[in-house]
Amino acid sequence: MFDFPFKSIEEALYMNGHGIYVWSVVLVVTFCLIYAFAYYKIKLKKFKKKFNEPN
Amino acid sequence: MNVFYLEYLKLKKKTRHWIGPIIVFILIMIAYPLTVEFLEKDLEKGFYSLLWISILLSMMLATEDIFLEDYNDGTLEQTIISISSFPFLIAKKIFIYWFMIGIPISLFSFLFSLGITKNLNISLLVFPFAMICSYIFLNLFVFGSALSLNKGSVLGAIITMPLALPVLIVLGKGVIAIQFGINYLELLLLLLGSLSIIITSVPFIVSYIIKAHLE
Amino acid sequence: MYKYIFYFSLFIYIFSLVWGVLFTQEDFVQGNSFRIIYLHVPASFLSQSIYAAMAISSVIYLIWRVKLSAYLILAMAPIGALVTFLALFSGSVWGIPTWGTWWQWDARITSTLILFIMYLGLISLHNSFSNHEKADKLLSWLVIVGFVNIPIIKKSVDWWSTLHQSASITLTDKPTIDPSMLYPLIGSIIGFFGIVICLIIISSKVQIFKREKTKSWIKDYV
Amino acid sequence: MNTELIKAENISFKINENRLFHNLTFSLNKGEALHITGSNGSGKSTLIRIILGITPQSKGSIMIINNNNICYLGHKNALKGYLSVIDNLMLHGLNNHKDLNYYLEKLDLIKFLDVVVANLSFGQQKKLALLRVFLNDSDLIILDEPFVGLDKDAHDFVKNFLLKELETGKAIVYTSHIDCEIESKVLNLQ
Repeated sequence: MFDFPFKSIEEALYMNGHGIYVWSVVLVVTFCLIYAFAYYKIKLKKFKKKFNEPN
Repeated sequence: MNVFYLEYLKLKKKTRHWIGPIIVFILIMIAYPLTVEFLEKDLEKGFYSLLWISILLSMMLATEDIFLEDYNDGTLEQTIISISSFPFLIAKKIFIYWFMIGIPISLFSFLFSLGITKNLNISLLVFPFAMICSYIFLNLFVFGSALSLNKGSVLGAIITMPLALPVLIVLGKGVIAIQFGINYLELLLLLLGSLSIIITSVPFIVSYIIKAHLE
Repeated sequence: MYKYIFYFSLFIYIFSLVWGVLFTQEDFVQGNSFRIIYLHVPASFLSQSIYAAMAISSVIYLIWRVKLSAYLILAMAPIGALVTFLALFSGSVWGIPTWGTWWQWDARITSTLILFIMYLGLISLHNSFSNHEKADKLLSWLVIVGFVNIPIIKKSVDWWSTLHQSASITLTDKPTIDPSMLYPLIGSIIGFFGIVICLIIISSKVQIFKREKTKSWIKDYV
Repeated sequence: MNTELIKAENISFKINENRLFHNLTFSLNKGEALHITGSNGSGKSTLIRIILGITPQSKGSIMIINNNNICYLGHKNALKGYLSVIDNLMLHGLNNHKDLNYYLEKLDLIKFLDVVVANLSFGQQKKLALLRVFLNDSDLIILDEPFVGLDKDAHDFVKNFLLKELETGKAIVYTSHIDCEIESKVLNLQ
């Protein structure tokens, strides 16, 4: 079930020419998810700061 | 006072909002043959899709600030407190817009269709389709412009465009049906049915939305 | 609780992605590009589920006036837009090697695009009303209208022929793909689902802070 | 016969968790004028809109006798800039009123009948909007900042007109920063 079909890392990156599609999607998805988490985390932090500051 | 007459007067004086959409429609129609090389066959192919989309666009232009002006100068508040049936007023207003903008555009689409396809039969059948779809689009965009009353018309267009898409698809089907002479009546009736639902529901929805905006 | 969900789903997602992308056999027909499935299917699956969840919470808001469900709608809309964008993007990238085109006007793709536009519209709509409660109400109605409109668009575009393959996994039929490809797919769906739920939890927290900042209990909450 | 036109009990208003006013109680009888004062943003206009029924109050009850018979002039004057004066009067159904010429002459507007409203000065537009108040026959007159932008003569004219209306048993609600000595009740929103 876990068989590595590629001979080397380079081949895994290249994937017979399809690598660019696969890896670009992987990159974009990761970037978007990280961005979303960071965005909301920062916003949340700002709110919490605002509540703690004046008192 | 006769609301029809007043709305007519207002629209007539606002030349930009009355003639503007019609002129844009005509300009698109004139520009179309220039973009294709003058081959009769190619002209016919894309003509109707362009026709429906330009009707859509000019209706969007027409309703851009159907309520904005009344909202800005305070007329909406006055009408809400003085008039007993606000939805009815909105329905009348939409009808006036259709009468002043939608019908001329339908007539022009008949003329352009005749000019490009040289087929009187098809063009005569396209005319009722144009009349109905312009009224539907008008209602939908009135809904959109009411939603985005203080935010500009783009927001309203974003929200109402998805609602207009099924109508566009039916229109596309309709033209094919006319060209092959099959069951176009069904599609016309389908459009008429949805129009009747839209005509009766949109004024109430819009009046609710406007009241929410004024609060 | 949130932390457990987050780390658990993150682990599952990364594990099944690595498994799917690197440790499965090449697809017979599509070659290596099929590996996008592990990113595309969870996103497109969730893009519709989030809208359905929004519709459910709008119904709850309209019937029982639960404030929290209104906040949930607002919290879910941007995330739904993001997920839909991911589905569209991965789908069109996948389309280049397999169909030879990055865009095709068929029922699923078109309705997903409309879904994306509707998410954008819903996000921007809420700001245009000064009274937030009225805006919540209108927004919920619009979500429901959109929920009805999506199947209509899908059906009407379906009248044309379609390129898109039918769903690989359905609840009723036996799966049509090989188990070695199926398990990482299920894993990635579960993992992505958990991650999106975590995102929704944070963004609804932000919404609650935004809307309830004057309440006294929120200070204790901080 | 009941002379009470407005009866408000414990009205509160709050929008998006911002409280504007709390537990206001007042009533208005025929022949009385209610002056609503308060600093900017204290909710004067909102209170007027609650009385008009455009904005619902958050709490409390407000009762208005004869809801449809109100003459209202807000700070937006409901005039169409691209129409002439006479067309604007027609929009409000006033072009055939029997007292129209008298008031037009008093307010120096008679010369401008065919002028497009956008070309009038701010004060003239205000006067034109006030014409609607002068020519009305409703029992309750509600004015939001009626004296802004008026010259001395027009100010006195409006004041005298309102006093005369009060004598005939009408009731007036208005907001204003300046004192104009017609009020019989003052409601101060902090």
